[in-house]
Amino acid sequence: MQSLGDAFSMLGALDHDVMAIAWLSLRVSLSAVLLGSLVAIPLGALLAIVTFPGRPLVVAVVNAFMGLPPVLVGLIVYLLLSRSGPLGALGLLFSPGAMIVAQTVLAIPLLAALTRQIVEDAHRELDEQLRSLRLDVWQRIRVLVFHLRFSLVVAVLAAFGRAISEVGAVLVVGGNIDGYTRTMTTAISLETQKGDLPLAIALGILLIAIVLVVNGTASAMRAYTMRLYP
Amino acid sequence: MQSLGDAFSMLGALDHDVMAIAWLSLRVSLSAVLLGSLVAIPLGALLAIVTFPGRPLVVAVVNAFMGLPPVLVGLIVYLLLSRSGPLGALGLLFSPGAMIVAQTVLAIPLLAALTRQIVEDAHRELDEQLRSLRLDVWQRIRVLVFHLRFSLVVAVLAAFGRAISEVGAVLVVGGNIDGYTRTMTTAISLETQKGDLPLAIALGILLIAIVLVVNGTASAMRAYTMRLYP
Amino acid sequence: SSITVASTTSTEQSGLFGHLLPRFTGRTGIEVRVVALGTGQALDVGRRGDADVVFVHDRAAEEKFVAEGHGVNRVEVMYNDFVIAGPKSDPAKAAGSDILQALQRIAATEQPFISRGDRSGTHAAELRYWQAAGIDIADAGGDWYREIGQGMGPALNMASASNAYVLSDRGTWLSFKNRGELAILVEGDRRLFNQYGVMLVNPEKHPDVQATEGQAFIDWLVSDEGQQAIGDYRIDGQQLFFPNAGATQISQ
Amino acid sequence: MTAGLQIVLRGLCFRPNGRTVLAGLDATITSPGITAIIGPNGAGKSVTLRMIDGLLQPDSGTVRFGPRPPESIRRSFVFQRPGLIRASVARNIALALLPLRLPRAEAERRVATALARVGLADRADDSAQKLSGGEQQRLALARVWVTDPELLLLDEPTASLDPGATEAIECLVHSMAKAGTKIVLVSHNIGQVARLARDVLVLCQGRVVEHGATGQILTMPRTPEARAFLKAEMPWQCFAAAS
Amino acid sequence: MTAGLQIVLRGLCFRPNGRTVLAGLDATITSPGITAIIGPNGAGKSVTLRMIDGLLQPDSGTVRFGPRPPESIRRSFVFQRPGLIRASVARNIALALLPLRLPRAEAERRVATALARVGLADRADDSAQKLSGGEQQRLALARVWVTDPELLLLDEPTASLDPGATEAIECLVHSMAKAGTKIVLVSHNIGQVARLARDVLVLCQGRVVEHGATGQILTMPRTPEARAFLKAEMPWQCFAAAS
Ligand SMILES: Nc1ncnc2c1ncn2[C@@H]1O[C@H](COP(=O)(O)OP(=O)(O)OP(=O)(O)O)[C@@H](O)[C@H]1O
Ligand SMILES: Nc1ncnc2c1ncn2[C@@H]1O[C@H](COP(=O)(O)OP(=O)(O)OP(=O)(O)O)[C@@H](O)[C@H]1O
Ligand SMILES: [Mg+2]
Ligand SMILES: [Mg+2]
Repeated sequence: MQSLGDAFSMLGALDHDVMAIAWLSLRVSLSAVLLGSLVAIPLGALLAIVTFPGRPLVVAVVNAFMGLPPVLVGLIVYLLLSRSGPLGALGLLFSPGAMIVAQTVLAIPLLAALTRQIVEDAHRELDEQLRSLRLDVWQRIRVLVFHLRFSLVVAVLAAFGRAISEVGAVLVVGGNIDGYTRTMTTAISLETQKGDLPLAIALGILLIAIVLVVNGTASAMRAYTMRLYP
Repeated sequence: MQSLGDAFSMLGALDHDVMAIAWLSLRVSLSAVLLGSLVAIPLGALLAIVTFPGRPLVVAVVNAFMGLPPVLVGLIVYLLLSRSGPLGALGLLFSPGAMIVAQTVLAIPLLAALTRQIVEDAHRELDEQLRSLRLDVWQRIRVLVFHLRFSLVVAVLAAFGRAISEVGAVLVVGGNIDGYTRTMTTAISLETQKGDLPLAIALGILLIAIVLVVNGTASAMRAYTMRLYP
Repeated sequence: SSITVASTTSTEQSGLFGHLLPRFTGRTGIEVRVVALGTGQALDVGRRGDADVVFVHDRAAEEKFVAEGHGVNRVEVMYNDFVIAGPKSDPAKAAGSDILQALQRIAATEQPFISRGDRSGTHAAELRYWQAAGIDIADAGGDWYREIGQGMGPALNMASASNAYVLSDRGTWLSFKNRGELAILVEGDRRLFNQYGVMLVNPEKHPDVQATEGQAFIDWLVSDEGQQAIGDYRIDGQQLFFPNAGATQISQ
Repeated sequence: MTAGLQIVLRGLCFRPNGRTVLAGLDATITSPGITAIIGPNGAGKSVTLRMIDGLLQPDSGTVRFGPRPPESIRRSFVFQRPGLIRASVARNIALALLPLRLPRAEAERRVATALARVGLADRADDSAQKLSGGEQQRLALARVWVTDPELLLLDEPTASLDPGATEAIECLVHSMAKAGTKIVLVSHNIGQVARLARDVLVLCQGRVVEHGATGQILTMPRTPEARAFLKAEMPWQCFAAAS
Repeated sequence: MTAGLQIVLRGLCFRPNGRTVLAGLDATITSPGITAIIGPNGAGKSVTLRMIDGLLQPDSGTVRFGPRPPESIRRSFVFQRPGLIRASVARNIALALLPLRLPRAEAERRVATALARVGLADRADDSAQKLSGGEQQRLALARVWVTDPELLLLDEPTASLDPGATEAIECLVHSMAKAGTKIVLVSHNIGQVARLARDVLVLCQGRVVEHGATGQILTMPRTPEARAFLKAEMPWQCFAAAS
């Protein structure tokens, strides 16, 4: 593709706008993953260590929710945040806040399901030890999450990947408003619809570059702290 | 929402079409995950057990590719399969085959990154044992994947969730052609654009129900075979 | 202060809002946030009170919207026109200025035709033209007629990738970059005119609606300054939209 | 107070997947000090200790502590394979103090004391998972001592310790027992059992085949199983017969 | 042929994260039969075995096998903690046969023989991870024997075995050594070392402090470290000094 070069120079020219859009994408998805982690990691760990009659069913449901279609999540969040919906008074619809809410909902099942598996695997070895130390459930969760801090990074990164790459939910609840809720993915979609495929691909590559920087940073931090406890 | 009931009865009336769409979604995503697993699980396991100078970088790149935007993947596959593209001769564009290709590309990084982490965690315990038995790399991979067969199910389910819920890639390469490449997610998108939110949500709930059945089946099979090796 | 306008993808993608809004905001200080959606979805957003102003192009649906009390005071702002784009080689020999004849030829030769199939204003117009041409599209059979259920851009993308005919609004066509072998084959038929209307979401139903600011936007659009700005917008020297506020209704 | 701690096991059965591991095990442990459990591999010693601790529920039968409710007894367990988290040695020991919610300084003081006691003081900040086999077992011992238990369950605590460490640990266990801690010790080291235990249970195939004073059991076992085990003959016959 | 297997360790150093584990370890093992390595916890015995096997690369120094290239020597290793996969006992043993690419029937025959040898024949289809501590160690022993190694490295192979199993394993190890397998045995059981080993290396703080015939070392050690270790005194002094 000869015009990809042009597209990149176009990106360069648009730099102010493009940077703002990239920064919004990053801000929204990082917030969603942070919020999601606070909820889903303890929850996933809890599900890994408790036993109760319906447990396999709950596990299957959490796993299944990894397949929540972003558009559906978008629609449901939309109906909740709509002025005529139950949370309409918050005035969040078509704002970055709404996008954070929608992406948090998408991130939670992925984080919870992956955390559950990773904790469950380690728990098989540590269960009796931790119970014999008379740790209560929350203490055991804290210890297991700490024990697995390096492994859980991958769950967080998977959730971040899902959040920053999805377009269905942010489009519905954010509205792709120029200069306000336009993210990298909605911009890519828009350029694709305009038939400007080189620009769309250039934006896509920029997005992947941003994701690479985030992942590279996470990897480096992980490697640095892991050094001590191989 | 009072009209959701209507929407479901509409689904019931449309049952033939809706069933065909649901079956296409399922067929495409299961094929993509199967193909993706054949490539990505051995690859992820390989990455978990080998050491080489650029390894942390490769890990970061694989992790980052979990955040490949579906639309970008769609566009690239589109350009490859387009009549004027390098693989145009296959005539795959705007066909279910093209959708399988695009979803496979999306599934691979997620499968590989999660497999890498899960294998890496188990490998720490088993590495010396397996090397001392003089197993070669591929034998070690086979043994580790077998050892972790119950844990890797979650990676496969995550990839399935990603594939069946995404809309950006199938839309671009499949084209949402009625009766041919219309999937559940593109149908949901369409109904949303038409402003028929109840029908869109009903379709979304049907999709989630299908995903639940798949996950429930996987869970039950896993639980049944795991019983012997707790 | 800021208002939210629900509009169509074609208007947004043509770049018209990028041209108009800075002028409006410069004059009034009101910031406008445009949510570009399918016409059906745009009206639905208005119906729920999530936008202050709706700016779309499907007269029948707009009038229903007002009649049901969701909107007040529909005013006509501008029109543009539809064109049929198709492969330069024109295997159906559809080129000309008669839309009905063109469709009949496409159907007769069963050349591939891409329909948006998304119940948008453009899709509604297309269905009207088929009906007027005496072709029952539901019965057409064969796989030459493809409903893709997507917006204008994707329909053009697919037509360009598969050398098919497609009905497009001129604005989207002019700003569309991936034309491939496509060219305009049919244009100029008065029946192809496409009227845009704007209306305020009913503040009595939805107290959160910014009625004053929304009305200011509508007033500006139909003011001389707004109409002038619409008429000034061009791509490659071609005018995309023709202001006609206050003019008598354009026959369809 | 703890001198009177009773452990009463009644009809303990455990049959995972249809295999009989415990086949109605009965025992009443009333003596203070150290009670040893010996028996061949797979006899059910570790399973029995787990049931005393409450980590494992029997399929039938009961574990009682005389009149006292099980929750009221501060128990600690040293496993055959200590469970270690991916953290420093000190942090692994501090785990045991979490339930006490001590002030940080007090917790650190206790950890340091325990580490010194097992000769790991200079390893406090090293990765626990990189300790040698014997060092890990010392860590596990330090971990239970910080909590000052009333009942201590030891599953082969000196199996991978060097002779010096074994002797030191035996000293420590002995002094804890003298200070009033009830100790149940599983060991394959008959010499160790002779040195430490006041009474001995001999387990074979999920049953107590003999229970009595150490001297008597080790020198003149009454049952043929106990005799065979102590002459180091039984297990292979046992397994040969089973196969 | 194997009677002449030489193991020559020259200046082995290992300093992970700045800690000195091996401090220039030198040893030449030429005797046939069983060589024991003894020493306090953390002396570097397991690390040395790993280096002989090639699982760990020294930071400096070399491991040689006389004139023979290391790849040509069939080695097997029994770890302090056996690595088990989530599968049946039989399948865990079959792992060791994968590199030989035997026909299935032959592999199954060998697995069955090995299981019978360690008294686990009736456990072939049980989950390996649910075996008792001692049973897991038997499994690990069965696993190395199926491959008929030329050099066998044993890291405390009987630490959690009952006295009968210990005796049986000792017999088996002894007969393998007589049949020509070179065996390097790490053990804290001085009695076992006396019964089995022809020569003994005493390790302390990453160095060989003494190397000689078993009888001589165990009864009249020449160096103060070896003397202290054998009197079961050293380690605690060692650690106390270090702390
Ligand atoms: N959850 C379980 N499922 C199946 N079998 C089990 C389970 N737990 C224990 N067993 C079996 O029960 C038997 C007794 O196990 P236990 O660990 O109590 O033996 P032990 O007397 O401690 O032996 P050792 O001296 O080898 O440690 C073993 O054969 C073991 O395989
Ligand atoms: N990879 C590593 N990183 C850091 N320290 C290590 C590593 N491997 C071993 N060590 C340290 O080296 C020392 C020697 O370990 P090794 O396992 O060889 O001891 P050992 O002689 O086998 O002791 P034991 O009798 O307790 O098994 C230990 O203190 C251990 O903590
Ligand atoms: Mg045991
Ligand atoms: Mg060791």
